[in-house]
Amino acid sequence: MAWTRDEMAARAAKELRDGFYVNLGIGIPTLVANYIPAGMHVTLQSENGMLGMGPFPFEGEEDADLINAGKQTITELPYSSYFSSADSFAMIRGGHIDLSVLGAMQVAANGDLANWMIPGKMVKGMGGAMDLVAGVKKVVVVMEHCAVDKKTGALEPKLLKACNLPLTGTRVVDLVVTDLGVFSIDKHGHGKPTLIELAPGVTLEEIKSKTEAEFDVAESLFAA
Amino acid sequence: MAWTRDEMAARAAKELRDGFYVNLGIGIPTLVANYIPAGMHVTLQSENGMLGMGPFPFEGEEDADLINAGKQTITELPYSSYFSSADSFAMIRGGHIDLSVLGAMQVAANGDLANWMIPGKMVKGMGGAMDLVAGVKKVVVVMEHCAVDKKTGALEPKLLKACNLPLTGTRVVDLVVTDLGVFSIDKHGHGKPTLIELAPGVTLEEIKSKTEAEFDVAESLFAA
Amino acid sequence: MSKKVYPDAVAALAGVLRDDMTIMAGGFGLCGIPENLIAAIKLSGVKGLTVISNNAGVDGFGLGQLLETKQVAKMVSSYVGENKLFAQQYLSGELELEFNPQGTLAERIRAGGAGIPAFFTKTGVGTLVAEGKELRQFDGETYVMESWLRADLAIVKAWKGDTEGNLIYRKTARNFNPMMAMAGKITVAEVEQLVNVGTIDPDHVHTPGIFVQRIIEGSHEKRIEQRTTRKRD
Amino acid sequence: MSKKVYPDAVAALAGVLRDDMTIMAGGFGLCGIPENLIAAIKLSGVKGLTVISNNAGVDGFGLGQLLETKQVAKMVSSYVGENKLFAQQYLSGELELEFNPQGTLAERIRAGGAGIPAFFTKTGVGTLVAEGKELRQFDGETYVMESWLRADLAIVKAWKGDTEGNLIYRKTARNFNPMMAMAGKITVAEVEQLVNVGTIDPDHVHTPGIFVQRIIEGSHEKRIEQRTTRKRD
Repeated sequence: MAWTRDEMAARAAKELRDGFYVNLGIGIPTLVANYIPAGMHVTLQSENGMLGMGPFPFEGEEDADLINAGKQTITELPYSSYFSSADSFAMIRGGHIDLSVLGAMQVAANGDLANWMIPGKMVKGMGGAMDLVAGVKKVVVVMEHCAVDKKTGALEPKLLKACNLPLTGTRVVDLVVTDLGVFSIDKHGHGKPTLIELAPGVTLEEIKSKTEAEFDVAESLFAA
Repeated sequence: MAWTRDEMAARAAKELRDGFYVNLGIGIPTLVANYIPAGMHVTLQSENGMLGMGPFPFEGEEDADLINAGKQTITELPYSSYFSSADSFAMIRGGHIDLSVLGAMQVAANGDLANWMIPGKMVKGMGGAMDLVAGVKKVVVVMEHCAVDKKTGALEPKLLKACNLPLTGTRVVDLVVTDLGVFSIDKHGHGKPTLIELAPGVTLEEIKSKTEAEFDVAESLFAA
Repeated sequence: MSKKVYPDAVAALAGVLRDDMTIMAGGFGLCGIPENLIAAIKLSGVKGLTVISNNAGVDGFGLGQLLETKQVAKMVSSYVGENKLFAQQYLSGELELEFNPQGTLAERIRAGGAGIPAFFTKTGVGTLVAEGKELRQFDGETYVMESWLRADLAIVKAWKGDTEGNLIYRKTARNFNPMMAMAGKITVAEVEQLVNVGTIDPDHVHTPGIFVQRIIEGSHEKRIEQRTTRKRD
Repeated sequence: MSKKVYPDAVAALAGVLRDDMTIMAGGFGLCGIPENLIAAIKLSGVKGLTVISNNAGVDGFGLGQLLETKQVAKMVSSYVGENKLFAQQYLSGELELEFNPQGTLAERIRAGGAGIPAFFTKTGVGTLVAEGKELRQFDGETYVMESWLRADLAIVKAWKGDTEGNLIYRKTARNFNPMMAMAGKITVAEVEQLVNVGTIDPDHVHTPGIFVQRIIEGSHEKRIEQRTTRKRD
């Protein structure tokens, strides 16, 4: 049985470590905040200029001056700090953020990432995604394993030999969490991705059939 | 009769305009602050990270955390602000300071300035001088017209055809105030400096004999 | 009254606006945008503007208002997803668009204010963003050269400002405002509270007054784009 | 107690110091220098240091102490005029020296923290500082390319800091400290007052805690270099 969105977020949350500074993208990545283990201290960065992002406000307590990068109203924490966009991206570009979790349209075997543009469609812009993948120490992608063609209903693999959409970054992804399993990426080398986990009930055959990229399978999976 | 240090400072102060942001160097330039006309609002910048520099503190009220670029204890004003060295020089380099007044060892006819290094002597460093002359909108040099050779007592002109000391900046000086007179510099062009004022009692012959650079004489001086 | 203080947005922009000029406008989404100054630009009817702003407002609010009146010829932004009119004008060729990664945009603006004509960044290497730009290796990694951005006019929004133009921002409404204040030939600030000098602690100033040539106090709608809340337990 | 808080300077530098490392030290003159951490480096006996600091202290105080013990192999500074021992060691060839214009030094350090390997500046063009460096024209003016500076360790001094490493500086004691905090692989901060989280207003934080790995509270002599005063009327 494939993982739900929440289960995918929970799996991504296993990459967190005590003391980490983390940037979470919009969508499933945002859910990762719900799975920070009790007792673990993780500080969330919002690239519009905040460290120490708190939960959504109680109704009636929204503050127009306090939003996250998804433009949602949020709250502050006792250890929060605010800064300008230049300082925020100095932090990101300078390699001070430990982990970024974000969504993707496509990931290639070498860690290339496409998540901002579909040619021919109206383009909304890359926002901070290119800066995040270029600057953050570790990049985790959380995405559905396949896209569904809206016309034909056909499944289109998203973990590819090479991306065919315009890139957000080259050789930037370290780990891919999908609803079917988890792949580690050899972004600095020439090795294939390695399937290191399977969602419960998902077979190797199923995931192979739904993946365009060639990949190795971790020994631990054979043992299981 | 040649101008005193205070008279030189007072002459430099005539370059101030209401609303100016100004950086004053160490020595005679510091005295310029004493000649800001009453009713004129001038904000002094200190490149170690302050706008709105106030006068020296009263005895017993010195604050070790509040110094100017000459490391002297100073005070703040109601409209002061503090910032980092990076922000301070962003301000300077970015062309936001209207006027800088500083001392010099040598100035050349084209506006080249040497004021930081005598080869063979112990070198103290350029501090912020190179940034100031490169970034500030208008640069006024205040200096003795000649140096005195300590061994021979001979007078050595400081306004030269070309500097022979290592430069602080090329084509950066707009105006030179000495104890003998005032020269405007055509730093963006190929014209000679123009003598625009003479200290009282100083003759054209005297200033010519003490100046290596060729210079024009403003018509207003003939009229006088 | 200080010479920097103007009675309202229209007065503060008098003599500054002209067709085809480049304007930087602070804010992220609708957070920290100079509402009054945008309204005054709309009122002025000035046309052919190049607007540098992280976003383009929403339909009918923020910079969206200047799209309605077709005053904008070109936007330099990182994300314009919340604006249907924008899409329409862009697809019909009425509006030019230059996308910058958000961090590159922020740094280009800072560079403009700081006198740095170009710098190198890893962001965008190997993507459309780097096409036609100089690439260079440093310590074995590839970087792309990006140039500064400056503007004829910067309009920014702060929480408090004093009569000398010292500004402090509130929470995430700071965003692009401090850099834009540095990068405008003329910078006009609007604040929620205009205070006397001596009110703001000099250690708390975010934008020193040197960067602000004109300042007004205004009232602000401060519309919320995505009102997200949680339930009380 | 937060994991960032250490009992004293010696403890905070344990496991961090090694011979021949590069250390950035905050401060301008004797203003805003990390007195306790400098003393702990002296105590450690670590040698062959490259020290990046605007100044070199004075004889017997500040970084001057590390010159006495000959622990410094190279200084990167903009001005070292107040230190006789420095002159002696430099002229005898014991000490290497790299002068940077103060603004270039500050910007190189910021670039190191901000992931910018190189940038262009007008400062120093046509002088010794630009020799051997790449020159380039932008908009008809000549600029020189300068590279980033980073350090194995940055030691900084703030006024207040909380247990998460959020720092605020006081008056002109801010100077080089914020950029150095960004540019150190490890940054250790010493503060006059260590406070609990929630004490510092998030809008007033100068250095966000992400840049500070270790923090101590210390007492500070805060020696004044040039005591200048005026008479009461």
